Amino acid sequence: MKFAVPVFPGSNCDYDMVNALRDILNVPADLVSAQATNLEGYDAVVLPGGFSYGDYLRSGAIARFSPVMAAVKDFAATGKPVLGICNGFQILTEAGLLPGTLQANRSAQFICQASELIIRNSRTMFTTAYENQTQISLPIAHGEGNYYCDAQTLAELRANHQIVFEYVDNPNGSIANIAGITNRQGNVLGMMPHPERAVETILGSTAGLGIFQSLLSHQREGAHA
Amino acid sequence: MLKNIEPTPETLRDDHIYREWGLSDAEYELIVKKVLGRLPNYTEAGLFSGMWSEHCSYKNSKPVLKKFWTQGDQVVAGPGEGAGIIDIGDGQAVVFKAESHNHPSAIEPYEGAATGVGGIIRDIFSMGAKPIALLDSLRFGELTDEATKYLVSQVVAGIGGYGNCIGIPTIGGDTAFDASYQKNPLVNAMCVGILNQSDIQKGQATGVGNSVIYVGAKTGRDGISGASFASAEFNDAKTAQRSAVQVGDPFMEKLLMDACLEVIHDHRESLVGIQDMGAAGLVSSSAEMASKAGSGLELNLDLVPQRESGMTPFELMLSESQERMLLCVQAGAEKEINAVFEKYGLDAVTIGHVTTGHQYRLWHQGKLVADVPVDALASDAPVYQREQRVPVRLAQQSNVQFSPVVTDVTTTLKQILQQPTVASKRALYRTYDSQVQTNTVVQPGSDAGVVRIRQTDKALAMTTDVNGRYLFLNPRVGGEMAVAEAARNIVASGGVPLGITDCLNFGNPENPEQFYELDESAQGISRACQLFNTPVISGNVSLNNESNGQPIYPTPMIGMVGLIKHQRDITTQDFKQPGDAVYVLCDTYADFNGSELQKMLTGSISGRLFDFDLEAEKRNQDLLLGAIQAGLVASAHDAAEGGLIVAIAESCFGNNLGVSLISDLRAVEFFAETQSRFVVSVPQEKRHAFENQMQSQVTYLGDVTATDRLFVQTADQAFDVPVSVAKQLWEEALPCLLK
Amino acid sequence: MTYLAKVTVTYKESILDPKGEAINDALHRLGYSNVQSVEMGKYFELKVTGNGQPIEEQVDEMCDRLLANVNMETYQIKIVEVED
Amino acid sequence: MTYLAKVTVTYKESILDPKGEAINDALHRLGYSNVQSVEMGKYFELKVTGNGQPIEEQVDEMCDRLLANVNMETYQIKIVEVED
Ligand SMILES: Nc1ncnc2c1ncn2[C@@H]1O[C@H](COP(=O)(O)OP(=O)(O)O)[C@@H](O)[C@H]1O
Ligand SMILES: [Mg+2]
Repeated sequence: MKFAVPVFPGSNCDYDMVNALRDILNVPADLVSAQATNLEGYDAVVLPGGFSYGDYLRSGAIARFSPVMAAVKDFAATGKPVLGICNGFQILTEAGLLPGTLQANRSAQFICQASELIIRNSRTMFTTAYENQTQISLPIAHGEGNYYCDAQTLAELRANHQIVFEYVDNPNGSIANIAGITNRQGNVLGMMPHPERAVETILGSTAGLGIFQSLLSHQREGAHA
Repeated sequence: MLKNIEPTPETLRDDHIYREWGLSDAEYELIVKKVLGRLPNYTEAGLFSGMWSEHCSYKNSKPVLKKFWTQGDQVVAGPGEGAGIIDIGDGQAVVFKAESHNHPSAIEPYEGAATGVGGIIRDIFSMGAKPIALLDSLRFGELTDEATKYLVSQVVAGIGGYGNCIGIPTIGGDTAFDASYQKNPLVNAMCVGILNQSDIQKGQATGVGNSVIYVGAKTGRDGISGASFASAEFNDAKTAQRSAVQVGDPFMEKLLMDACLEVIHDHRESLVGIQDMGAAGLVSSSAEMASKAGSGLELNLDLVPQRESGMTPFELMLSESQERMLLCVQAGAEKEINAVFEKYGLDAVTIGHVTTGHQYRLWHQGKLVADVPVDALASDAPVYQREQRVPVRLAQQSNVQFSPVVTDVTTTLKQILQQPTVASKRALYRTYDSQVQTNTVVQPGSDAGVVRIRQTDKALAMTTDVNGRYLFLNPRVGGEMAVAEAARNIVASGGVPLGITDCLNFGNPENPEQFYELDESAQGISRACQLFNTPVISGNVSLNNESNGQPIYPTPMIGMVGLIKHQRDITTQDFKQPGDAVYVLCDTYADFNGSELQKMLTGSISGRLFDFDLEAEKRNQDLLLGAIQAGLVASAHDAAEGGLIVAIAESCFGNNLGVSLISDLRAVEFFAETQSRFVVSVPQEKRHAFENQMQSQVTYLGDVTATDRLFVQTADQAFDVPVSVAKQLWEEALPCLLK
Repeated sequence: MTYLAKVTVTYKESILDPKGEAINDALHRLGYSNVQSVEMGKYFELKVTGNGQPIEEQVDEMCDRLLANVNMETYQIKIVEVED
Repeated sequence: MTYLAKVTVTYKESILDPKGEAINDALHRLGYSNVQSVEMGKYFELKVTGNGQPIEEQVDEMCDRLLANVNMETYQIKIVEVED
């Protein structure tokens, strides 16, 4: 399984992601320029965290127009997995690949801390490694992670089991404690917490490994089917 | 615009215009008679004002800085370059430096703090190092008025805003509150980087004909004369100094950093030198690069990328627009270098070249607008031997140690945990991304921040420390204590102290009492550095920290980095297991002058500072480090503000564990601030080995418990409080005060 | 001809505005008890060269595509002519 | 009586506006080549209850003390009356 990690000017968790994939999970991963126009040969795309284009307008607003995002849209349309973490999640919502938006945290401050999450859907291709309704702890680090959508969208998210992660003590004011959602098809996941920061014991947690392991076994099963 | 009509050299002299820029009459005379042998024109006088400011020339502090201990086998580069470099083995080195942005932060706290961070990062990557961590050392007034609360929240937001965006984790710092900083906050930022020693860069411009390339943000009129401004006394009447404020652009700096590091790594043969544009912008970076190399330099100012129209040579040379770098590149290699920057979407423009001789020449619109000896700017600034005198308050100091009376020690403990200087700083540091780069092993909240070094078994510990109260009572011993405390934090984390950087935050050097404080504390720092084998490898001086004539406490911030040789040695302050034995290393005395308790009970600090034994300190640190390296220690925490009981309480908080302890000290002595002490916990099975190794310097107090109870029976009273209650008071004090 | 487009972008009414609330609180602490509410939005000034196409429409498109997120924000445009 | 104060805050001329520049570049990449420059500022809408004191002066003071930093920003105020 080969991962593409698009790098936007201002991305800063790009290396963290490829390091986690290559060094810890032993899977090939490439940094891909925001100018790239195709993602052929990749099995999964991970949009990393950071401050694309400084996040000066709204987070993710400018990055969504990068050439690589057109390629990501095509890629997602094929049903292959697309994962957006933190700024990646923000870009996915701005690009319309996921519903809703991410606003400034309710405290109006950046928050970096461990956050307790409940797995609300362990049947997605990103979460099979976790037990449903169990609690894990992943780091968050964002100033604009306050998820918002209108009531109808929220009802749809619920009806379609698109809510994947919920905060236990909602640090940023997200509607319905949402920390991560998928698209309707279930192959695009956006999440504010950083699984790539939780892949080594020395860094305090390995709870993030499950996301990548889920993807790897999804790929293996796909190959057998 | 009026600006375009520049005063003639004669007007400059007759109207003493240079005074507005901080040049004294004597300095002006020196330029006229000795340096140039003629009257300087407007631009030239401006160049001298910037380069001869305290910020660039250290004209007041040089004689003091000379006293610093800078030796050591580990030193690869000491003070002099952009940042100091220390060997950490395997061909690698650690690079670090600290920078103050006190005055800009007082005026525009968010941007002042942000650009302080941006500036210190440039110092690090211009050496060829990858920045791996940031720390911030902050001093504010009491949290009693809205203005101070606003200042705190904005400064912290600015530090986080820059570091978070550029993607360098902020992993430590220190924060304290005292009335003396009310109008003059201290905002010091430190950056740490690592490099392969083969990549070390110098800020030099050699080789006649080689090109000088300008990279990064365009030059605007922001921050003009910032260097002279940062060095001038700041008082209310001057709040109108508008042009000295800059806005930081961390997005631009990230591109600049990545591009410069790519040039350094992949275009080594083409790059001659690289330097950031900091204080006194273009003139300082270019003149220093030429002077260091013994070269001459010529710049064509028309080629400097400009954000505004009609900028004069004076403005172009002295602007402190942020996010700019200057490179010296082999003639012919310009295209190759520019291509790298282009890839990152950055402007790179050849604006001049290295010349024979030693003149510094600037051209603007076809005219030669400055022609001065380059060394006169960069290295021949006058140096002043300032007068010093023992401050009256020290001469008249009482010899009596404060003798507190505490009737209910548990209540006093609860109160002291809520003092802003003692209380948890989590509300501040949790707004900093402390994990980006995924190397942070110990985040803020323990004694030192720790990052591992990938592909090795090593890690680096880092901390910033100083207690201005101690220096206020005794600048020399307080200086020793600052270094000792930093070392204590490194050692408690499992590291061998390697070296220090500093920010010398002091008052007015022309005031003999304030200069005495600077000089004395430097001697204290130096002595401690020599004893701990932690040479000073870089630093920064910030003088004239006073508002309306009142100086701050003498506050030389010490930033220390230590090497943790094996990652298994990494130790934090939190108790780990119920049943572990709790020890205190080193004896406690009734040392209360300058303590948190004295401040809390009397509202101020006074009296002769208690004694301090540097040799004993060193012995204790060596003992603890030995025990940690022998794998005998579960947790270690130094006792600082608030004394032993605060250290014990903090050790309980991390993992919500209790303690049950007995001591023959009097209860009040648990608040004493005797130096050199650590609270250490040890697994039961290792007690014997630990006690043997510690040579009877430790006292066993009792055990860690699984209960929610902090219980300490002393010779008179007992501390008895639920850990959860104490923790809540400690954690909520600062957010509550900031509301 | 050169135009100056002044654009304000604010949250739709149903959307929480934490920054506005923080400022509201701060103003109260400063003693301005008669401030009922504060909304914080963005303000843009765009200098645009005329190119024969209706300038309003062009700016409207820029707002719709980039400057505002129409899921949660609304915008207002005012255009004035300026000297070049 | 209730008032709505509309305040725009922008940087002074000499100050770098990194946000404006990033947006300017983005608009160019989107094909709006006739955009010459973009400035990004803040916009506030304050609902204020009349208290007998001149409302302009009060809002001006709020801007000076909190909403803008006069060292690097300028502000403009427009006040309209609204129903409560
Ligand atoms: N401004 C700050 N930025 C980052 N971390 C901070 C800051 N202030 C305090 N801290 C962190 O809070 C913890 C306690 O700080 P302090 O009381 O100064 O520790 P110590 O007394 O051990 O030096 C440390 O981990 C320190 O790094
Ligand atoms: Mg400590």
